[in-house]
Amino acid sequence: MDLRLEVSERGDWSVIEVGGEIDVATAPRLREQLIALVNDQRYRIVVGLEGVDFIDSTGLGVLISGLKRVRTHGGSFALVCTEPRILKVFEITGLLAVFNVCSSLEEAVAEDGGEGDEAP
Amino acid sequence: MDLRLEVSERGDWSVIEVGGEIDVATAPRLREQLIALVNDQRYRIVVGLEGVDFIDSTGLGVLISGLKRVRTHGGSFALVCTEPRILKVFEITGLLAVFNVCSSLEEAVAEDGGEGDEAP
Amino acid sequence: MTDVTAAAGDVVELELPARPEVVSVARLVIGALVAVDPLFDEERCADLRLAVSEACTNAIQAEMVGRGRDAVADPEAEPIVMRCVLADGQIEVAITDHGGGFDPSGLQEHPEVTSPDRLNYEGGLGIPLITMLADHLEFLPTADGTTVVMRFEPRTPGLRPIIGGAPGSAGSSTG
Amino acid sequence: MTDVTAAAGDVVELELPARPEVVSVARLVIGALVAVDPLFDEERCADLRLAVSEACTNAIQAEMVGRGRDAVADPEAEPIVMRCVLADGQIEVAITDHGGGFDPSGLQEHPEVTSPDRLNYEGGLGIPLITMLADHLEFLPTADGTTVVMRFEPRTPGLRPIIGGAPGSAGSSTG
Ligand SMILES: Nc1ncnc2c1ncn2[C@@H]1O[C@H](COP(=O)(O)OP(=O)(O)O)[C@@H](O)[C@H]1O
Ligand SMILES: Nc1ncnc2c1ncn2[C@@H]1O[C@H](COP(=O)(O)OP(=O)(O)O)[C@@H](O)[C@H]1O
Repeated sequence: MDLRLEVSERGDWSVIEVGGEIDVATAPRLREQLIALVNDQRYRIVVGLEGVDFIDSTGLGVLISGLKRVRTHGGSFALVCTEPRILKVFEITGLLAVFNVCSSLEEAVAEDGGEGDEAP
Repeated sequence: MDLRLEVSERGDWSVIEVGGEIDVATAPRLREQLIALVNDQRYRIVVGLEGVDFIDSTGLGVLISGLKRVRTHGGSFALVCTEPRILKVFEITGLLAVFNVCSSLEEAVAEDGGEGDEAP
Repeated sequence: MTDVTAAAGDVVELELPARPEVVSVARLVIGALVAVDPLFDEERCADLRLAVSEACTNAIQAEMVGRGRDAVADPEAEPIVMRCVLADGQIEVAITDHGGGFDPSGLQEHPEVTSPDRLNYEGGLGIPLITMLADHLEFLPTADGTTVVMRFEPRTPGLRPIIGGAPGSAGSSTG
Repeated sequence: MTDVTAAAGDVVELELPARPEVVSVARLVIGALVAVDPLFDEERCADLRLAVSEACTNAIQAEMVGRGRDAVADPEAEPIVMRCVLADGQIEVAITDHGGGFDPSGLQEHPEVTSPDRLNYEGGLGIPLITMLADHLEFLPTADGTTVVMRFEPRTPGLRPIIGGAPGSAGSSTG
């Protein structure tokens, strides 16, 4: 039941720091936050998962939809995650190869936006 | 299921630092520890409850039996507890007036052992 | 996102083997349920965890083999059941055992807690604690055991017993 | 003090209203049960929490009104039940719903997770995850729903999938 979201700006990146558990009950709030940013024309988004204790497929689905929305606008989408327990969920679903998973916020916002190249 | 016990000496006091939850499943270990100290002729005992997240009547019962055992030998028995959640359990049972509840280990071991006076 | 009205009439039921090790699971469940309800604050949540722990302990002990410290879990014992109903801003918890029942009005009287004699009794604090913590308490006899029904209201801060009690009672030693 | 053999055949059953808010309670309970068993380490405990979360989510969603993001809890829905059995060093978890059932062999095929097309599908990861985490998985149709049976063995460290995966796969971007 417990999800914390903290949004800030870092250069031209928007950063959502997530804390707590991302599941079917709480993921809608993360989805709404992502949609709100894209509606504000924020197309470079980092989602910080360092404070996340749990994520399931509903949470992964929301991140996938975030990546998709941002790509549609030629933007960039990155995750920050170093916790083995959480990385494992990305790993076994194969999503480690889909997301740009960084080991720090600095690394994420240092990206030169190369991701945008591929957008339609 | 989680109880941690750490025993040390402090002058002529034996100190049991307790962590975790004291309930019907875990209290027997605390009881055994108290009995072992008394069997070793350690009659000045402080039980530190600062790391305790939960205590119920089984835990209170074990502390009562510890106090009794120590008194039988003219010794001293003190508790260290400042956490309102735990103090409340002593308070509503009336046991705050029975135990010597100190707010620090220093305060507990500074006692001059006056408690022993009353022993049979 | 939590729809409080949707919680009206919600029932959560937990069936546990009659072993001391699982009382912590009952506490976890009631704690998680109460934490979701914004009407119940952290202190009241702790009250519920304690009352549930006491009632489950009694239910389990009633089904164990032997008495007191030497009692051991009976692998053949029937499970105990905790049933929680969240409705009308109250929480009702019923705990059912198959421990043969008892007469709540015939409980052993213990000496006053402040009397030196009281030290001769380790037990007997569970039901008094439940009585103080619950807004309503009932023992219903069943065919082969007991159902303890406890009801809890969220308490307004003003009505709470003050932690630390009357001046002079906190931290005083009887020694 | 924990007698592991005493846990053989122990059953814990949890009945929950079919609302998304209670999936966390199911995770708490399985986590607490597994934590007691010294055979299951922390990583395996996390596996069980995830698999249980996925199965409960599916059970609850099957009983909700509407589909996808717009689905809402049905106050009249029947509860879902999680039944955990600890026996022979294994843990079996069965989750039963009354959501009308489905054909597990007829699930929509999704594009490969690495294909750009996959981004068009938010869902469809739950059952694949359970399949990977559980040592045994079965969907049993009931009169008005489904019972998902999952069995978990404690895994020896050597057999575990290595976190981070094959060289080069970790942290790489498709961008
Ligand atoms: N569910 C129950 N079934 C049978 N006997 C019970 C039950 N609950 C309480 N009792 C009886 O009431 C007595 C007092 O209970 P309690 O106040 O909790 O103290 P304690 O359990 O420490 O003795 C118990 O010793 C037991 O004999
Ligand atoms: N217990 C269930 N009852 C009915 N349908 C189910 C159940 N579990 C799974 N399903 C169906 O299988 C589909 C795939 O499930 P899953 O892999 O968990 O992905 P998702 O739930 O994200 O769609 C679901 O969309 C649903 O249609």
